[in-house]
Amino acid sequence: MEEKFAHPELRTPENLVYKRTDFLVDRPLSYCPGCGHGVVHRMLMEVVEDKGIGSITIGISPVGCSVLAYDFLNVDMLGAAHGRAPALATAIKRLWPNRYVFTYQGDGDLAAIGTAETIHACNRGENFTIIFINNGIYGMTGGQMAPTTLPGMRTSTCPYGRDVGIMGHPMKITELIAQLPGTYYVTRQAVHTPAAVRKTKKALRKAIDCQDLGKGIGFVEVVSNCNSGWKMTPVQANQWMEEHMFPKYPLGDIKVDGELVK
Amino acid sequence: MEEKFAHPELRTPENLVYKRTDFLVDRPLSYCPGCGHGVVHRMLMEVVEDKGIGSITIGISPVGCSVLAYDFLNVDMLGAAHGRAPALATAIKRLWPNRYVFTYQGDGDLAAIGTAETIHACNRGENFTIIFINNGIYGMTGGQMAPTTLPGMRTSTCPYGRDVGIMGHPMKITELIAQLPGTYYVTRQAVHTPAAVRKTKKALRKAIDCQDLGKGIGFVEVVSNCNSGWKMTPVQANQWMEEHMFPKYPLGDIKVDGELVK
Amino acid sequence: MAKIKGDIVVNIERCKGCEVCIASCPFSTISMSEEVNSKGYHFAIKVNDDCTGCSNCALVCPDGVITVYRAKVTV
Amino acid sequence: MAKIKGDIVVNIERCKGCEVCIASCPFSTISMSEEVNSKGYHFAIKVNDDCTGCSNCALVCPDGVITVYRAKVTV
Amino acid sequence: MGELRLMKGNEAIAEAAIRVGCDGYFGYPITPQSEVMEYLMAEKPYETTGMVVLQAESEVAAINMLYGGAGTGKMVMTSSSSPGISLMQEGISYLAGTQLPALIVNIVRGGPGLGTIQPSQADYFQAVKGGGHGDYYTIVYAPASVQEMADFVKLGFDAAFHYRTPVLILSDGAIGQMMEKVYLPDPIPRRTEEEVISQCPWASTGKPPTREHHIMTSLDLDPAGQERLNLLLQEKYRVIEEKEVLYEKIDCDDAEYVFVAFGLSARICQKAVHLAREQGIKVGLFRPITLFPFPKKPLQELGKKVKGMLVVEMNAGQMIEDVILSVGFQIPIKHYGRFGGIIPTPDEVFRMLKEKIIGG
Amino acid sequence: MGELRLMKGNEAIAEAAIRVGCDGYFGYPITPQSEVMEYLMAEKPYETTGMVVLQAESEVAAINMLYGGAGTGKMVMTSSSSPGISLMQEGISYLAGTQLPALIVNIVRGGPGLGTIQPSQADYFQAVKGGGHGDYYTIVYAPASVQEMADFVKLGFDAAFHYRTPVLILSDGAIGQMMEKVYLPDPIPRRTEEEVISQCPWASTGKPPTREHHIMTSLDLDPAGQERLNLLLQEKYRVIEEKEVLYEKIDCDDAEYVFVAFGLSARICQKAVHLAREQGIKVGLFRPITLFPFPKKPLQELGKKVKGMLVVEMNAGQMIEDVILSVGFQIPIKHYGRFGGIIPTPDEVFRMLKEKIIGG
Amino acid sequence: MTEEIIIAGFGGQGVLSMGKILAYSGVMQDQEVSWMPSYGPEMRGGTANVTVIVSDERISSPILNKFDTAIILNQQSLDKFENAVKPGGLLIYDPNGITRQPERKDINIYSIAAADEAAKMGLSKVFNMMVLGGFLKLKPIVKMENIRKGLEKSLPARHHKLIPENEKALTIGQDLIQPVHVL
Amino acid sequence: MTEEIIIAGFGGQGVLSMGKILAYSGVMQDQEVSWMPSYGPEMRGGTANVTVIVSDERISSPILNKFDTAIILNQQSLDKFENAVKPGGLLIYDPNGITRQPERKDINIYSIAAADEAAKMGLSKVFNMMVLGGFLKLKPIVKMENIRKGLEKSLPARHHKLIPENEKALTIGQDLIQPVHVL
Ligand SMILES: Cc1ncc(C[n+]2csc(CCOP(=O)(O)OP(=O)(O)O)c2C)c(N)n1
Ligand SMILES: Cc1ncc(C[n+]2csc(CCOP(=O)(O)OP(=O)(O)O)c2C)c(N)n1
Ligand code: SF4
Ligand code: SF4
Ligand code: SF4
Ligand code: SF4
Repeated sequence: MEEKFAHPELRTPENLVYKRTDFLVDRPLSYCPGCGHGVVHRMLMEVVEDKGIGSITIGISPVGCSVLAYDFLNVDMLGAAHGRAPALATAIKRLWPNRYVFTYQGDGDLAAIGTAETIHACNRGENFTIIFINNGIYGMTGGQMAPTTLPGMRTSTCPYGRDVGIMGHPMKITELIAQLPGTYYVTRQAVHTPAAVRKTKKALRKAIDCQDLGKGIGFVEVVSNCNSGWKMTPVQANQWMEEHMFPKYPLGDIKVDGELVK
Repeated sequence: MEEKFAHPELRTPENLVYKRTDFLVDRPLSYCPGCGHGVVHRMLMEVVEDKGIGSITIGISPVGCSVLAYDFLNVDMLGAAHGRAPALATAIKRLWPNRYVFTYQGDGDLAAIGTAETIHACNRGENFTIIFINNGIYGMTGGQMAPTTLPGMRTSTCPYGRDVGIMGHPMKITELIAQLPGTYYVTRQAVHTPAAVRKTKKALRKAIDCQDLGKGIGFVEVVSNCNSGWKMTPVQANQWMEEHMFPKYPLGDIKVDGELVK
Repeated sequence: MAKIKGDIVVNIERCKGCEVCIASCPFSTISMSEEVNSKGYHFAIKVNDDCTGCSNCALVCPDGVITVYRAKVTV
Repeated sequence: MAKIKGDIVVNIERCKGCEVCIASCPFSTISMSEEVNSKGYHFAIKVNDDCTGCSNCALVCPDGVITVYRAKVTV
Repeated sequence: MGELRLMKGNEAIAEAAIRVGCDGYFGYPITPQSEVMEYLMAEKPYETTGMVVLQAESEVAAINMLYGGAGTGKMVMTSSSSPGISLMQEGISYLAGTQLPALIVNIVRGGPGLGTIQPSQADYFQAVKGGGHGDYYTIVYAPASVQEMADFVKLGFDAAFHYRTPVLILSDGAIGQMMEKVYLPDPIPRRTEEEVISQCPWASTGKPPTREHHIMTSLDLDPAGQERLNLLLQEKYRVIEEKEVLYEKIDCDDAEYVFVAFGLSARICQKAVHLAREQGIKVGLFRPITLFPFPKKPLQELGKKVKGMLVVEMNAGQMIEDVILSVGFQIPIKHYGRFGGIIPTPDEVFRMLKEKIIGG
Repeated sequence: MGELRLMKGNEAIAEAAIRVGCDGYFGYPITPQSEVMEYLMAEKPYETTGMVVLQAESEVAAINMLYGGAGTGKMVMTSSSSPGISLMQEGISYLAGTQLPALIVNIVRGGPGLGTIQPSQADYFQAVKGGGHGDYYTIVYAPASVQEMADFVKLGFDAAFHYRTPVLILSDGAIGQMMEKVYLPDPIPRRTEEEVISQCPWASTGKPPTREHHIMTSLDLDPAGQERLNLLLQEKYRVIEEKEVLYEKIDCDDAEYVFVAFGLSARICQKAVHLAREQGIKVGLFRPITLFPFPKKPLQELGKKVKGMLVVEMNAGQMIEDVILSVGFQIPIKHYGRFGGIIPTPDEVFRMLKEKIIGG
Repeated sequence: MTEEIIIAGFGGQGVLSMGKILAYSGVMQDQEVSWMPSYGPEMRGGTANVTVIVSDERISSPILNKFDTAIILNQQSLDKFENAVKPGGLLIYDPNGITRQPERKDINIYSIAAADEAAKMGLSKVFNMMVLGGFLKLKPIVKMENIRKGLEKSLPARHHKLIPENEKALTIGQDLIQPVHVL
Repeated sequence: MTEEIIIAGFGGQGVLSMGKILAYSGVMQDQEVSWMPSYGPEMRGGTANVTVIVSDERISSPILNKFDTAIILNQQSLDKFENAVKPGGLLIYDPNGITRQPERKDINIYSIAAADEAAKMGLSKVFNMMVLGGFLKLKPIVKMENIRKGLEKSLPARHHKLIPENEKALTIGQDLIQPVHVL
């Protein structure tokens, strides 16, 4: 292929400013084109790389589209049963206090079936990091309603739109766990623009740094698209996300250094 | 027995001002002497009587000391599995929308194993009443730590006092569920003094009246003693409760007519 | 002169002697018996004639064993 | 005169043609190819020479397929 | 009159539920059965028959919603797949202990653990021996076609209410996902409240002044009382074993060898029977339709007439124990299984019959 | 050197766990086994050996804490009683599927449902046939004394790590609550991190640059891969059946009739053996100690020598299936069971032996 | 009569719905049918296939390893199913997406350039119906009138206006199909 | 030697700990023992009982329906266990709390007024040790020195100061026990 605007002469190690971290396994991600999971994976691994903690990090993937996260994140991993990642992480961090431990969970996993495990790990003030991908839907199983599905939003189990009178309200679990004394840093971010990605990386760093302090859970929600589930193109999906998800799930820090800031 | 100050002449139907409601089954309660469960049972049944809904009320007892509530409350009852009462109530109220449905649950039941069922029933805005007895301990199983056990408080699974660093913080689940849009009336009461009992009765009435409005859960927490588990006399226990439980679990309405008031 | 006069009836066999009623009475009308019932509990008894039938004791009684009467009587 | 010059390398076989990178480029450097890769996806290509190596595209790329270089070059 | 449709097994279950007058469905998504709830949500029976359809927060919640609904005499069901059904075991034990009617559908996938989403029959033991605690059984129907997926909904509810017991439909991902012709009977209207109350005089429906209050529970702290309840349950299971056995025999009359298989495996074996007969080998198929009650006696009879049996299951050997317990050790009874989501082919099971049973 | 103590079965388990160098206990209170956690909390091993003891928010959380701990090579355990164990079935299936070592103690109470808190053996099927989904087994030890409650903790952990499999101790409320003399061996120090890493080279302990990252999972979306995993599991179970069978024979050498019983029932039958021998009747007792692997061969051998067997269980007839599958139908094999928390007496089982087996 | 067919291709090629229409048509003429898809997340962007059986008798196994006919729409599927055609059976493929020709000599092989033709005619949406048309030309196991009925049944009412287009595609397909190797 | 004992009374009477001390004493002299309590919430304010077996041999069933000795502290327990004493066995009861006398004629019956005596002497806490003392006078199955050791083992260290009081109670009990009906 002819590369018209290519500048091979620039492609030297000194000039390298950005490349996919080696803490991602060198294989194609299993996610749909444009899905936010990939960006969060990469930022998380960049933080692990920056902190130099790759050999003392243990990650937990959920049941959801990111069930295969363990195939991509080049650290030791465990795959939890649906919803139970915080239980695994609780035990692991207590048994290996000098390891960095994180869970990576979807909204069905963390806020539906795993509600009790999430709330109690946060309430106990466990010393690990929770990364929570809120895409408002169950991606992996083919687009069913999630606790975070917006009112009126169509999914395969609310094909006429979520009717809050029957199906309940979208749940802001992040605001909820921020109320608990056991959380130390709670934030909501996104990864659809370069600026958002940079902020998410900072947030992830801060959340993992919490483990150095031992003062409780660091919790990073990432509002993300599930373009497959939403039945949009990735670009449309990101726009829809800005217009519809962000008003309900506003970005920004919610709790910093153990204090509510919002 | 000689009744020195008895006035049998006063004991006529016209003069009757207070008697145990017939909506309590005529048998001894199984609770320890001085336990608050009995008072709450009675107030609840008085409300049922006052509202005239005895024949269209379905109650759900939990697993906990009040597992036998179904033996005492003279309405149709079901005994739930530990923690799952809100799931039962959800189905029952939806299947029998013209019935009044309540759950009656302890702190282990509602705030530990049943966390997910509690939160999601509240989040869906189900149209039933939750009565939550917070005695800071697992009474039935012999006094183990509950999610609501106070810091430093001794139980059989924290014999040296609850160490929040290891065992987590006492959980204020009532404040938590008050955050959810699906709750309509949320309050915290007690039953250790006549005034408190009267307020609790009003609160129960209000919570059950919510079912006439169909705007979501009515939730009444009653802070109560478990003198057996606390290893005190009932009178001591009530005093200890005022001094130690109330500061952490302050009495009063938290959400009224769908609006947070505290 | 008309006066409010009250009386309570304690279901002795059902009383568990928890003593919660005692403090609730504004007139210190209740105390515990010397004897025990068949379950081995001391039970609530009236120890003065000042009861007004306010029902406080009955309200706080966990076992709902107190019935209360009240009447205007002429003294 | 010294100028910042950038270049990107797209791992064509890994690109899924999601087009998320396009909008992130301040200089409209990226567009989609006419051809498809072996998975059947159109892939990202450079369509002008204005890249400054800002890395925006690489940051937002879900599949991490973009490598970025930058240098001061004399024009 | 009814209606003929081409449907997936999962859809047939959902449609049959609506038509049988089911009062409530409570479930949680999981492949390969999410179409059950999706179909219901799309059909909106809550606007037509008044049937409640609710996506629960988990399988644990779903089974306990069933418990609540069943305890009030309503016709309630759930569906899930293997890991979700494991989470329901406490609830199923409660339903059995409290003697409540309910229908639970397991569209089995490969296990253990998260496993695969491909079809499997490895939950036989869980379904038949009782995956929950205590001495109980659920009636278990094993459909082998989309038509049976639909039919067994009615069969299941009838048995559930007749015996006051939870009933399981044990199917698998392939039958759930495949489409076949299915004849759907005319809808039966949902029972009115009055009908529920009169047909379920034991239920907690609200206590009129004319009767004692009803209590739905499985607790009896007094062991003597608990033993009485257990004896009652055992007696019920005995009656069920006597009266509810269902099975199918294909080409068994002159058979020298038989396959024993249920559900999807039975259909594969049926094809293998054809293959064998084409080669002049007298092979038959015995298909248990109820797994509990297991068709002990008919199988025992058959055991006296044939020279050997090959039990074919999409698992490592589970139903074979019940086959041996029925037939004994007089003739060779062997197992052939594939697992983890792999479906054996007719060729393959025929070859295995020759290798393991016929010899040579 | 060790130490002699008088302890409850539940306490013995807890103390044995500390002494065997257990890394973590995760549990939720339930009668009749809450003493396990209570003892640990009172002993504070987290201050001595560094063992973690945590009261989980539920049994579901507890078993998944086990999964996490086990996946990192740590020696972890939980205990519960019947309803709680039912809630753990998904997690147990995951442990088996991921091949993780862990110890699970079930102090069985009467079921089904909430049942009673009195002792029972009605969770045999759940324990032995797999209460969770998929083709898996757990090794199951059935202690009959407080000494064995302590001893089987070590046995259990050893087997769990050797085979990378969850191990169950199936006991009951009576053995959990009763006190007996127990000899406790000297404590073994907990393994250091380095030891854990070198002894569990498969575990997810943190990836050094020198090796590939480790993944603990039971998922394989590819059915062929999933089948391979299953074949591996089945091969493991075959080895376990070959090597790990434990049983006890009492007075069987000259016996004409035998009781077959496990756990508490076996002790009751042992007394009944005495009663029988006093009357000159040659009775013996066969006690399976491992329920999986079931002592098939020794029981089959015994079946050739005796005239009949009475299987005594505190349930409605569960182990009897494995007894028949081992022995066959040549001699009468009958069941005697009590349920719902009732414990049969030695007199009673002896009478039943006479009635049901000896005749007359 | 029993016809056992595998239809295989990419996820987006309408493989499943082609099978569905065929099956529904069978139902319309009172035959037994089964339609057994591959399923699961591996379908996402990957391959999809469906086994369709149309028969006068009760259908035993819905899962087969040998077929009377294989309809193949991409290379992966050709690799997987060429050898699964019964000797004397039929293999139909669309050369678009095929890089290696089928090699069997003991079966009938036809090609149908439906993808290209459909693109040309702006009928890409009903490309699968062209292929079906080609197949039915060779094996008229269902009558055209029943296909119409099948379409009516399997398409939601709001899509019934597309039926003429579908029928057109069927006809085109019948003309398009070409023998490659005939026994 | 095998001695099978049931001790039964109200929850608060120290029934379980009496059994425990006896069992521990057995351990101290190298015998086999088992201690099997009734348990559960029914204990709350209700009755409690414990089966203690002390033996030279391995103990088979820890659960019995016939006993060598029954030590009975309330009426309910007398009603329940009088007939469970083996012919020729021993029944000891405290008349406080008993409303109906035992009626068996084929067993040895003793009474011990320990409750009253203990109340009189301000030793109510060790009332159960008096009863134990009485039993051991009749059946010295464990040596006094081993009882002491048993006490040391079964009481937490902070309660060791109470051992002399316990020993005193044992001695008093030995004097207190009275034959009612001896074979
Ligand atoms: C016990 C259990 N229940 C249900 C499932 C099916 N299941 C798999 S993933 C999933 C939900 C995934 O949604 P989410 O957590 O939002 O993650 P996403 O796929 O959107 O990233 C469900 C319900 C399962 N595997 N196990
Ligand atoms: C699944 C399950 N887990 C545990 C138990 C044991 N259990 C019974 S009641 C109870 C806790 C009771 O405490 P709470 O809910 O606070 O009520 P209380 O007794 O204090 O009124 C527990 C853990 C059970 N029955 N079922
Ligand atoms: S289904 Fe949704 S969440 Fe899953 S990979 Fe695709 S876009 Fe991402
Ligand atoms: S144990 Fe506690 S909660 Fe239970 S009845 Fe007694 S005082 Fe009440
Ligand atoms: S009714 Fe009132 S005044 Fe009378 S005894 Fe009770 S509390 Fe006292
Ligand atoms: S964002 Fe990445 S995957 Fe998407 S089109 Fe651009 S380079 Fe390709």
